[in-house]
Amino acid sequence: MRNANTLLGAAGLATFLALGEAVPRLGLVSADYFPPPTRIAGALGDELGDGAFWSALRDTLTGWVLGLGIASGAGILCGLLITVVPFLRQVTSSTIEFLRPIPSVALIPLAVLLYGSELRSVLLLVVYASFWQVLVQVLYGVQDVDPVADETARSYGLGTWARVRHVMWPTALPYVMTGIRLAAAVALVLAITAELVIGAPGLGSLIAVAQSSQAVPHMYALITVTGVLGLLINLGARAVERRALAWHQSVRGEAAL
Amino acid sequence: MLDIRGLRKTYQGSGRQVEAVRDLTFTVKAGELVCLVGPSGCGKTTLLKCMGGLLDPTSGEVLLDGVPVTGPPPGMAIVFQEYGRSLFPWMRVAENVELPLKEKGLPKAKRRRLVTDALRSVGLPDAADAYPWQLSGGMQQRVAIARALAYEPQVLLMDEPFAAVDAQTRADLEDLVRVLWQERGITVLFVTHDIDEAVYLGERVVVLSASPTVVQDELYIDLPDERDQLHTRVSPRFTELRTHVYEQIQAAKRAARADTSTLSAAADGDGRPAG
Amino acid sequence: MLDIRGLRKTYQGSGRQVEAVRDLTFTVKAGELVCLVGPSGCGKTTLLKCMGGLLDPTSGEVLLDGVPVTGPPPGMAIVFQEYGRSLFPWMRVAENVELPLKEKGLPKAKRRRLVTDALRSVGLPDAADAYPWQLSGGMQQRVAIARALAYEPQVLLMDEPFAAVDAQTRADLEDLVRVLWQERGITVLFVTHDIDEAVYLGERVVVLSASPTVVQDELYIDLPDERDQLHTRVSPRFTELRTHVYEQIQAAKRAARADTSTLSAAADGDGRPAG
Amino acid sequence: GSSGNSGGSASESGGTTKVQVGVIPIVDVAPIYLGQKKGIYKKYGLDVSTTAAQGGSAIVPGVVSGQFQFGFSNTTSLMIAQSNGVQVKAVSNGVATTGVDGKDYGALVVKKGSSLKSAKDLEGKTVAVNTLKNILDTSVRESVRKAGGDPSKVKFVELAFDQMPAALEKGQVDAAMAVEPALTTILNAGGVEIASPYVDVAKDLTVAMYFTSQAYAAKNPAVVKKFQQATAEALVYADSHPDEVRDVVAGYTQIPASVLSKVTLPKWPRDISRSSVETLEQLGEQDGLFKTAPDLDKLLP
Amino acid sequence: MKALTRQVLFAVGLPAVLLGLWWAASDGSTDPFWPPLRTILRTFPSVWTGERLRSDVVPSVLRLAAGYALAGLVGVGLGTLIGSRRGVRAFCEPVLEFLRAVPPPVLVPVIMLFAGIGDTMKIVVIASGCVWPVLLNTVEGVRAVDSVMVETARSYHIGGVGRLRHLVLPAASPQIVAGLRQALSIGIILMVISEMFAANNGIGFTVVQFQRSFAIPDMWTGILLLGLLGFLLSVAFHFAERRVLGWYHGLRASTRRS
Ligand SMILES: Nc1ncnc2c1ncn2[C@@H]1O[C@H](COP(=O)(O)OP(=O)(O)OP(=O)(O)O)[C@@H](O)[C@H]1O
Ligand SMILES: Nc1ncnc2c1ncn2[C@@H]1O[C@H](COP(=O)(O)OP(=O)(O)OP(=O)(O)O)[C@@H](O)[C@H]1O
Ligand SMILES: [Mg+2]
Ligand SMILES: [Mg+2]
Repeated sequence: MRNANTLLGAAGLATFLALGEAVPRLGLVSADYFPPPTRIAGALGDELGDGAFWSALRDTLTGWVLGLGIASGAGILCGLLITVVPFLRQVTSSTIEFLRPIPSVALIPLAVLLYGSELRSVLLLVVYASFWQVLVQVLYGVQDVDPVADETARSYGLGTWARVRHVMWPTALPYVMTGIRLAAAVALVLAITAELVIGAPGLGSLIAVAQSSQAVPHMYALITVTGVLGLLINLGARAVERRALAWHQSVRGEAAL
Repeated sequence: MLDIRGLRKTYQGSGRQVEAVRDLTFTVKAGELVCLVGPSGCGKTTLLKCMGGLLDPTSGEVLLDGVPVTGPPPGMAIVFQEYGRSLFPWMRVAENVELPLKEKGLPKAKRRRLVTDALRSVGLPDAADAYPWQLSGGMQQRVAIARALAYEPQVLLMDEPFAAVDAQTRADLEDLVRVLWQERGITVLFVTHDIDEAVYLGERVVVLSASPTVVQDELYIDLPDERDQLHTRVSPRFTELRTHVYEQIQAAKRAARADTSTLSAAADGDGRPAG
Repeated sequence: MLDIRGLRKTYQGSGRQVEAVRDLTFTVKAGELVCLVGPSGCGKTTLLKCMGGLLDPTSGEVLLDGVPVTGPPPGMAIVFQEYGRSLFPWMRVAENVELPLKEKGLPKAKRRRLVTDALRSVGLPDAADAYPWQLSGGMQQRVAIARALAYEPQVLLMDEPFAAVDAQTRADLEDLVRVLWQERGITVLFVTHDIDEAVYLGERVVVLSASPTVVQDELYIDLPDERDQLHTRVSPRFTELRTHVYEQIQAAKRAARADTSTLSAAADGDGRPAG
Repeated sequence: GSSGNSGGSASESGGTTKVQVGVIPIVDVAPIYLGQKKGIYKKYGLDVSTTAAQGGSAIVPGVVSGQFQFGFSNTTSLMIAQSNGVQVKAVSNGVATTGVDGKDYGALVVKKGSSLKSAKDLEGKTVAVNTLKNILDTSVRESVRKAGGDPSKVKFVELAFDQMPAALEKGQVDAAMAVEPALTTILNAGGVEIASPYVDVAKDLTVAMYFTSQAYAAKNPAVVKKFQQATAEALVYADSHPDEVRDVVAGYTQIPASVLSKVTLPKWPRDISRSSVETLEQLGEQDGLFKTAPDLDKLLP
Repeated sequence: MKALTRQVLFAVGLPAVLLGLWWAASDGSTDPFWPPLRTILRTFPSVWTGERLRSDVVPSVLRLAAGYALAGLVGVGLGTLIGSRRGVRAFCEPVLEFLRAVPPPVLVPVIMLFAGIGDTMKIVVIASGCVWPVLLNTVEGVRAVDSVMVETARSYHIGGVGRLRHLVLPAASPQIVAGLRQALSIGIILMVISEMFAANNGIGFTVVQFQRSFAIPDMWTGILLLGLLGFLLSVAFHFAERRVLGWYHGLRASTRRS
């Protein structure tokens, strides 16, 4: 069954590539601005042979991993804390709603002022953007606790911490998984955007160079790399999910069919 | 031990206001086994939740050993009517049973013994590693019972705990409850719809009226303490008592029925769905 | 009408493999009312789901009017054992009952009449505007029954449909089912744990063995067609029949019990939780 | 990051001072890279390292907060910054127009076969520039004015240089003010130059400059002096060694070789042309770019 | 009435404290990039006058609304399809995950190739970012519909549209709403990003313009305005959610302590 899924996924990607090949070949857009995958592949080959590319990839991934880790940890922690202490929830909700839509791109000058074009600038933007994703999912997830399950826990004298651990957390987990998957992509997006604009080392700054150099296939090759990164991240998230949510309706239904 | 005084509960919300319980006053003494019967929707579950500190009464109070109950008191276990939803789907059966013991801080070896014993005593020695949703309805209900038993509570509140098991298992579980009650001296409040069960199990049966609920009748069950399925149920006194309870429930329903449209009318043939 | 032939169902997944049903073969004729009894966890729900086309059997087949059932056949209604979860919490009671009728394409006026009648016939004329989660367990179960009745099925599968209602309501609902069955000539398969109920309701009682399940016994109920709660239940033939069924179930369990640890042992005092 | 920050990551070790320069990875900053490569900065005791950012919005705050000691920015941006109270100080020339009409490194172009023949025809048309209210639209307006048109009738839209070729070809904009290498890409595709706006502003227009923060300049006059001298030498060297420039550009950009060999290189004169800056200031004032008039005496070295 | 005052107090309490802190911390600041809050607030009314509201705020909000609505439709529609068919999910997921990881700023030029440089492009950019939380949450919500309910619907022949309308969407709605909530703020962010390209009006455009021209206090007012906009939209969202998910909040609160 897993094999069938992999095959289907590969077929999906193949269709996508074929579409990408057809659009410029049919003359819908000029191949100069929208190179077909075959040409992108050539540029990608160039990049893969370049040491600068690999060190950029490492820089981007460092920013991504750190940023996502901090954001997820903080998001989950704050989310649980806010729901466990109702007072906090009431007090913070307006502030959260105010801060959330402030675009991280608008914070770029701020980040540069504080940390220049170092990793910490990137981290600031990454964490700021992906933190909200996790937080909101946690808040909605905890709200989803079945009242009967919660009552059961309370009647057996489970304390606050135990209820968080054994009731709230498992209920919220599917939401959290979605939140982390969202945050993972957002973190990648922001890491690359920050590098692109600020010039911190990483894939983003390579993209910026390719853009300003009119090296269109190289630019697309680098974009492809970010896409592939996203793909791999999702594969990882799915694997974790299959383990962590084996009991859940969404995963359970599939095993039985 | 458990004092219910002038308990009243009105549900509000989503445009509906229901006076579920109007005025309940009764007492359960320490070490007593009281059965609660009453028409469907009369407020038995509501009452149990108020006693368990899970629901705040609109007025009146519940006292445990003279102290008002404001939250779930320690040493009390509840078997919920919605057994399926009260088991955590993310934990295996054994983990579900073990969780409250862990929270109680029992050592691992003891926990394990309690879990195994409890599962065995409800006839599920092999289900320990299954997830609750892999079990049949009756098995799930028995897991919920096992969890309560393993907890070794002083007070045990059970809300129609045997509704989903077969007759034989039910009889066995009834005997199990009586044995545990006698041996451990725990206090048991047992909600059931089965009148025979109420009479067979209880030292006392409290009959509730239809909603808005008051106590319709209280009945002391003067059967011998040593009961068994074969002989007790055919004794003349048993039959008398069950007839009495049955009549009381009918009286309770009749009172309510006077002003609403009726169920028996349907059965008589004029209220059924057109077809 | 309904032919179950060599039905076998093995559940697999999450590291557990359970042979729920080993080999079931029996027939339900058109217009028959068959009651199904069997130990908890023996596979009654599984069987019902296979008949309703909701679950694919591992082997064997279910034929409806000679045609293999592959998906839910039209004109069949199921009352689920997990009544609470089978009601949609986002719909009010009346909407829950009405939904299948809407999907059937009935005109609005007729739908409304069917809904009102069905709710009245289960004794819930006032609950139409409530959400299911605002109702007590027994009331929820009756809503699920009302939904099935309003649907006007040819075949009605009921999985312990009266488990959560009080004795009086239960008696009324039993009579309701018999009246509907007689008037509409529908086919009814009724799962219950209450042996009296099985004998009182059924034309035939099928007793299943403990898991892995086969048919332990089939019993034709030769009570008069006109039954009533007062007289039928005290007739000597009724007592004979119920004793027979009871013995069969015990036999079924005994067979299973021989190789696993036992429930009655617990009741005897040596298998209960240590404490 | 307060403006009192003097050192940043600049540190002296064994006679050489480390300085960070914020640049944009385009042809214009080739002298810095060339100076690095040729050891010109080393000679003056400077250890220069560069950080490529996308534009002034990241470089100016970086310089002001002391993350960079020096930065590269166009002249108008610096004047705007100064007029808004951002304490910047130009230290050296950055890049200048070639001064040759029709052969500059930035030009106003239209697509192949366009009916627009001169800047005057732009009235009522849409012109792409990479940033609005900055040096490019100011220059284009001057071209329109010089060609006898009404600059207020021209519509401007913001578009990054790398998107100009596609937008022109698809007809999303009527003309574009493009610089190298986008300019060569457009010309390769058959585009036509209709004006050289930089040249129209001034034959020796100083388009961009290197700058530092006034705080840094006040605290480290010696370092600034060394940077000025070294950069001047690097500019002169670059101006006279176009082939080496192309080589070094190939290293820090990804401009395809076919394009790179054709790009028009800018001029890198040693000194800032104050008169051109003044012209630019007047034009900017006309266009309402400044809150208060910039103080050129304070800005220029 | 009292409850309302309480709510208002809670809503403004923390922001007031934070603003107070900001005010105090920034009051003596001479750093051009960190202007005192006093200056920012004084600038605010002069920047966001009636004229600017009309020429920048309204177009931005309209584009946001259009993009958000598009994302909602596509996200829920596609999500339902993907969530209910395992094959479709396996087929689409790699491509979607690929696209999801591409940063909007580099995606915009590609979108421009197809959608031009006008409002269509901006709406597509906004939608292309908002769609992910909606899509992912819908997929997960649809996958998690309770099995007993699914069986109920099947046995009563509630299929096709009826099944979607009466079972799948309501059952997934708590999670879909969570996604829509996320999308709202992402939408505002993308509104800004989309206006960084080929724009000549809009809040995002204006903020970036301020930033580039070093009108720093004006830029800060823009950031405040964005926060304010997000807050207002989220209040509106809150009321809409209370209506749509009335049953859900009632159910979840039904057995909590009153
Ligand atoms: N969450 C709720 N919101 C509103 N009304 C409720 C709620 N829970 C219960 N009720 C109402 O309160 C009344 C009593 O309900 P309760 O569950 O206590 O009855 P019960 O005696 O346990 O019935 P049953 O035997 O059917 O389980 C019913 O009329 C029910 O509709
Ligand atoms: N989804 C499932 N996955 C794995 N095993 C299952 C699943 N559903 C049921 N089983 C197993 O199949 C067997 C029969 O279950 P079923 O629900 O059919 O019993 P039942 O006769 O309805 O019992 P009860 O009277 O207790 O409801 C049980 O042993 C149960 O553990
Ligand atoms: Mg109840
Ligand atoms: Mg069952």
